[in-house]
Amino acid sequence: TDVKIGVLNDRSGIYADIAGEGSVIAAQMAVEDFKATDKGINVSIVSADHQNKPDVGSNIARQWYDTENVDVIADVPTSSVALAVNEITKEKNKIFLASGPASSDLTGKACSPNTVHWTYDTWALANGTGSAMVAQGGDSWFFVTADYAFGHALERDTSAVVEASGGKVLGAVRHPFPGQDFSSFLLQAQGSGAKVVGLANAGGDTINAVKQASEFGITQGGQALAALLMFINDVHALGLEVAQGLVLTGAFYWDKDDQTREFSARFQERNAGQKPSMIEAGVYASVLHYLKAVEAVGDKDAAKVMAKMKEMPTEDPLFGKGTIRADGRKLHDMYLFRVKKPDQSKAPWDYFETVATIPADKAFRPLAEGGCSLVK
Amino acid sequence: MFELLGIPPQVLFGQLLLGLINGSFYAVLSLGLAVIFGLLNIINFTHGAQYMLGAFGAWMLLNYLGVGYWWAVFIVPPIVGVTGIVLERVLIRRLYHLDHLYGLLLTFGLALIIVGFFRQFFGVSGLPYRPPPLLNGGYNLGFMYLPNSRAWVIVASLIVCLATWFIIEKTRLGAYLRAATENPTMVGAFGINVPLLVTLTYGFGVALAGFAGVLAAPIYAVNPNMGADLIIVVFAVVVIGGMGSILGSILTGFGLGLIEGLTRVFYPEGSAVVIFVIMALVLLVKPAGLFGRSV
Amino acid sequence: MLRFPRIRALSKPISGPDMPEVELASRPAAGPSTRPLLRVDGLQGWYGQSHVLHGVSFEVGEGEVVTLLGRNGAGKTTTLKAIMGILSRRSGSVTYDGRETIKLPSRLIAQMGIAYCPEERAIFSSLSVEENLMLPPQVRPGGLTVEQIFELFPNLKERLSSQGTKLSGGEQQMLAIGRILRTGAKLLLLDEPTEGLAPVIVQQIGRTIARLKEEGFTIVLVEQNFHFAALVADRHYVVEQGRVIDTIPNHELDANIDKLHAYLGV
Amino acid sequence: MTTDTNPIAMAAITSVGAAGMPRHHLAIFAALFVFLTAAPFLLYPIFVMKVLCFALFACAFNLLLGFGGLLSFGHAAYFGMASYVSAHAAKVWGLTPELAIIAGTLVAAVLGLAIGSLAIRRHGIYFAMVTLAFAQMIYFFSLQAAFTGGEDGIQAVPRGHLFGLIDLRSSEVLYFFVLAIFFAGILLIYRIIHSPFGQVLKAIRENEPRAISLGYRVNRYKLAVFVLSATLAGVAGATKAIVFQLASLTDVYWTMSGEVVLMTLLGGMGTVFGPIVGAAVIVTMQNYLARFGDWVTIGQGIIFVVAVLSFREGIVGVLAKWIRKPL
Amino acid sequence: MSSGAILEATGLTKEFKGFVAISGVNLTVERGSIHALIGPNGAGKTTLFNLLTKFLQPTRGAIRYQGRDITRMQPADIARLGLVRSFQISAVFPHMTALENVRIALQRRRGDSFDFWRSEKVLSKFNSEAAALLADVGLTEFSDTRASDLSYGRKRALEIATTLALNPEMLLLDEPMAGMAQEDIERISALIRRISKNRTILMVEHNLSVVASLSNRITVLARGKVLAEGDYAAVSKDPRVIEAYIGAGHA
Ligand SMILES: Nc1ncnc2c1ncn2[C@@H]1O[C@H](COP(=O)(O)OP(=O)(O)OP(=O)(O)O)[C@@H](O)[C@H]1O
Ligand SMILES: Nc1ncnc2c1ncn2[C@@H]1O[C@H](COP(=O)(O)OP(=O)(O)OP(=O)(O)O)[C@@H](O)[C@H]1O
Ligand SMILES: [Mg+2]
Ligand SMILES: [Mg+2]
Repeated sequence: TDVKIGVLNDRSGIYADIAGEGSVIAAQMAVEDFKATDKGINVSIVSADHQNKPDVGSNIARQWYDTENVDVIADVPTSSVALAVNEITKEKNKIFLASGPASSDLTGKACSPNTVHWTYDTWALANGTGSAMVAQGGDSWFFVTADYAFGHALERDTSAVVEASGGKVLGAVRHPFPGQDFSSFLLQAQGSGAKVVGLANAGGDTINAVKQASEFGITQGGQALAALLMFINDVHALGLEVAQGLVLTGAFYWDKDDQTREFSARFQERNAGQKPSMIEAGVYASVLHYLKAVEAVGDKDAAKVMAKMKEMPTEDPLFGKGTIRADGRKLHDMYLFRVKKPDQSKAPWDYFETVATIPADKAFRPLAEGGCSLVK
Repeated sequence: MFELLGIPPQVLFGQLLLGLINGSFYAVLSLGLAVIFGLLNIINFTHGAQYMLGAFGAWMLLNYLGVGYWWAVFIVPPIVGVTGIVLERVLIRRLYHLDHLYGLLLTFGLALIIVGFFRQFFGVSGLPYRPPPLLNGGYNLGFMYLPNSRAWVIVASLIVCLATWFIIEKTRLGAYLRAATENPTMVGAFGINVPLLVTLTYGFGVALAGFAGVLAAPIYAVNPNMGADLIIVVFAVVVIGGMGSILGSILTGFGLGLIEGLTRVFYPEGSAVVIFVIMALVLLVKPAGLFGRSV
Repeated sequence: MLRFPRIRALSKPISGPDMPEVELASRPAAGPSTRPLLRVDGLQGWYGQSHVLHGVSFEVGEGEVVTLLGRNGAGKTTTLKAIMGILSRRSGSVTYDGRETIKLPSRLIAQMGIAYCPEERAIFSSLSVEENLMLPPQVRPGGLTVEQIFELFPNLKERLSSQGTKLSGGEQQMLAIGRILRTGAKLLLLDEPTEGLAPVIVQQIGRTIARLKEEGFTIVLVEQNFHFAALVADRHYVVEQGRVIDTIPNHELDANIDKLHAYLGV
Repeated sequence: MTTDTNPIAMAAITSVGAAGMPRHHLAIFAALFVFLTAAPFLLYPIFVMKVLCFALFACAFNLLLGFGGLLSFGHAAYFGMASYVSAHAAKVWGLTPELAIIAGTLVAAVLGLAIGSLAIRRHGIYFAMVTLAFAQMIYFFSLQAAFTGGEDGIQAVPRGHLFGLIDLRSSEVLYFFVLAIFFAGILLIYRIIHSPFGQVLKAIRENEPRAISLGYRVNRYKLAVFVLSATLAGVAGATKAIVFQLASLTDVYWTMSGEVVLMTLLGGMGTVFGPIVGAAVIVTMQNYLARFGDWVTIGQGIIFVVAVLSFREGIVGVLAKWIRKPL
Repeated sequence: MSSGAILEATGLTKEFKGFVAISGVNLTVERGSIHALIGPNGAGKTTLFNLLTKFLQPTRGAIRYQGRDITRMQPADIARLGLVRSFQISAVFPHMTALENVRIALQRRRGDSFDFWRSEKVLSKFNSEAAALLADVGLTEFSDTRASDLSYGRKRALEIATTLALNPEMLLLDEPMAGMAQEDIERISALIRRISKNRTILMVEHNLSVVASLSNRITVLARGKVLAEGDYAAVSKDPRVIEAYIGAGHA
């Protein structure tokens, strides 16, 4: 069987470093590690830049499905683009392996029988950081929130978790998106006296906010800084000096065990010295699982392959054992990381210490709560 | 303890101070734009990219050559200025006899190219720039904790703005510049090398952008996209101040920083639009901006 | 028939009652009596596509005052601009002090010692009177001092700090002339220095030009005001359609008055 | 921009043929029609529809810049807002596609009227800046208003049934609907340019004080062309929402305003057909070079620079100069 | 010649930031006359014109046209009342043909042309009239030439034709002869005389022979004030006029 995988992501914008060329490399590595050709599956990979614009992304997706016989689209960071690709994939009856996007709507009100949401989602981030932080004693929160739907959703979900876990939310300030200067918002957060300052934003906003938080001595002043969506590459960009003490939730860390280290070393060699982000890891694992399903079915028919993917437990070196739920949610453990102090870090990319592990069954939104139409 | 509109005064002072610091960036950047527009009649859309170059310049000096921040403050702006001079000599020079529109489009294109290359080679998550020891830490002013890095921004930009204003308004060189703005042909006929003056002015305006970039490096992430959105705001500042007006751009830069700072306290959601609202209002009432000479 | 005011008919003998009493230089023959300082030969000039100068030729000796006369649009201003190097396209030959300048940019021409006072005065509005006055750099020693300029134009002294263009028209004209005297330029190109000025100011300018001549300046004067030209000049060149079509020494002016009327379409 | 400094002014169309259109224009329209009718069978229809939407947008923009002499730096506001409204109307209100497009267009027209009546009082760069300021306000509104879906935009917009009858889910059927809109749009623009109104517009662009002294109330004309341009930009945006089944922030962001300037400039401003060519080139570049990441941006930058330095008349403008006929 | 004032300005003053360009000017233009405005450069003639046609707003004073107060009206509305001006620097629509230039003015008769849906063919009905006007100013052979390609004098002629196309009751001409060759001057003088039959004309002109031969009445302006007024014979002998304008030593 010939299989064509399209890796659609951001190759020029703010997510290019966490899910750009690296995701393509991850997909290639999955194909190689799977030894697809030996198994009679001919895999080709194409890639494109959606520039974080939903119309560009949906145009490419359509064109891939309609004219280039692409069978499966992988990655797609940026929720707006992912939601568009999600719709098109459903319409065209293909498969979407969503590793990049954050929106939990993909397995909620926008859920689709053709989509697997692999790595993480906003609910899992909010839940991980919110509940684990409260459990660690961070029971009063102040949010610095990007003023648009994504930020609002993160703030809302995390607030709910914090309150459910017995903490309380002291307040929130909405900053314009994108922002560059966060000093006055951070000052307001500082003034609130909250134990945890939650950054409900992403990308450059988070990076700048963290940088300036260190400048204003937020963490030194005894407040904890929790980034609700952050990647290891962001920490790399910030440097430990600035990022130390920051708390964040993730699905993958390269230094977790021997298998992840082995993969990451190979990946790093091919990706200009960068360790894999959780998204790239998710691309690897999801492609691998897809290929296994194709092999098992012996055909690439979307419905059959999807059924197989959901039926078969997942197993890969990066996420270990897991399952895919009826709504398309891939379940695995999530982790609460804290960024190390510079003197604790022994090597480049030695950035995280694991504070808590959130078991797979607790890490993601319960099936019934998502409002997915596939769930009866 | 009295309160203003439900905000304790120390918080308000703190926010005003932060606004002023932000305004420092606006002032230095819009000053560069105003100088360039004043003499060359070019709306320099590359300014954001040149600001970014300043930050990257500081980063490269530190990471490739081990040259620290304090040296960078003096070395980088001239280097960025020289890149501007090259652009002016090779490309921009050909557009002086044309409508503003073309200068704007050319520099817009240049900005795309420069930013594109930096994104290609440095990625977009940004690079860390470690501030020098002197800028770490800060003062407790009572009403707020003022990081040294911010205090330095305000001092440095005030010095640069005042120096620029002084040079342009009070010196002989400044008189040449102002005269050449009005009538370059006549100034040339007095024996003054106007093309050189123009080139140096562009270089100087660009160097100001580079300087702002160096100031920004320890504060904001060093990122190829750092100038892209800022530039639109800075344009608004220049237009509000009155295109080409030196004093106008400085005062408006600081002033709008303050107003933006206040908005962040009272209506944070609106802080990104407030400058545009002000721009629309100002232009409808004062067509040439607050300090602009009416045409 | 009267044509007015730019070209004044010459219906009376030259010396009008309202004209200043100036020591006029000895009247030379056609062509410079002294060492030629400026030589213009076959000068051509264009504005964009339109060809305006078609071969202007004339000569000015050191210390002489000559005028260019001609109708509106004859190319007088353009000739001065071409000499000064601020006409974008020009060809032919202009030598100053024996050096060819046709290919030089205007700033180098200025630095050789030529200064131009334009028709429209070009006072800078963003500069104060003082800044305007001090603006042109000195190109060589020997220019007038500021004190000497104030002596010539006392009005300026009182208004040093006001904005350049706030001056009255006459004062602006004084400023425009004054500022090039400081530079040490030996050859002055004055384009209609009397235009739009009240007669009393015209008289003052006339006295000034005579003084400058005494001080050894060489002057090319474009003038519509014929009366005035006759009082100060050694020689008149008649420009028509971008050429010099005739030369009239000042002392032969009376004899040639009808011819001149014809040239000027009076 | 003011007219006398505008180096690319349209040449007068002197010989008007029997059909009210010079013969070579008639021929170009016919060729365009034939080509576009065949296009969905030769090219990827969605791609062609994208080109058509942007071409109409660029033509609408060019009506204002090239023929009205007004450089708006905020045309994304009308394009994007119309696309939101049309998407919302189709998805939430369940309107048929033509009604959804009309709804979007109307909103763009009203917006154009509101912003235009303030902006036209300013000239040149200040006009551009006022339009930009308002467009930024619209952008922030779109980012925050509930109905736009913020970052996610309005997704999964149904294409619906045209007039409640014809199913538009097939891309080919949709294509001809879009083609009809496109042609209606550019023919209307062509007619506007060559109407008595267009003549006055041209006169204003060429010499505003003179037009005033002849008794024309120029601000009303400027406002009228501003509103027309905004409305047509709205048609393009509203249609795009139906085609792509989504409306997003991209369409209201200032870079979109910049892109439409690029398309118009590249194709040839003040020409009838230039913006169509410009839009086709840019959209093709974005589409087919998408995999090259940043090199697309760099390439666009280079096009800007080269176009400004060496062919300011734009592609069609240069052609027109060669054949010595206005295009 | 019907008489009575058609245009009356009283106490007209214009200040530019501390500079008084026009100060307390009273001007009455008789219906049907050709009235000339002369004065040295910078006397305020163009400024006065701009005030009368509302391109500038007077600081003080009132303007009445046909008995109506027009002091606060907009320039386009003034033109609509039949008071039309030409410009000192030539004002044509450069990229339109001569015919189209004139037609733009004729088109005004249709009222406001907001009919963007109509073909410009509806304008062809004005072609013959436009051609006739071009013939009047001697531009017949240039009717398809773009205005920018016309020589300076012909541009002026075109401007006059365009102005006449509005069939104004009163014409304000700012230096109509400036830059014209002698033969053009004579032709335009004849034209002005001809069209003045049932119109009122106010013109600024530096060419004294034209002023002498055409005008019924002359107002001399100097330093923003009326220096003298009367017919040519009277004005040209006024010593103040000779001093401020004509100059001593001239007849
Ligand atoms: N900037 C210009 N562009 C094109 N043509 C010009 C320009 N300036 C002058 N001309 C033309 O060049 C010719 C000569 O002009 P010039 O100014 O030299 O005349 P002049 O003799 O100084 O006349 P005047 O007495 O009016 O000052 C005229 O026909 C004029 O129309
Ligand atoms: N916008 C303005 N701002 C300031 N001063 C002005 C303005 N317009 C004109 N003036 C001044 O008003 C005076 C009268 O100018 P105006 O143009 O009316 O003169 P004019 O009589 O038409 O002269 P000319 O014969 O040269 O055309 C001049 O001194 C001029 O400098
Ligand atoms: Mg002249
Ligand atoms: Mg005048």
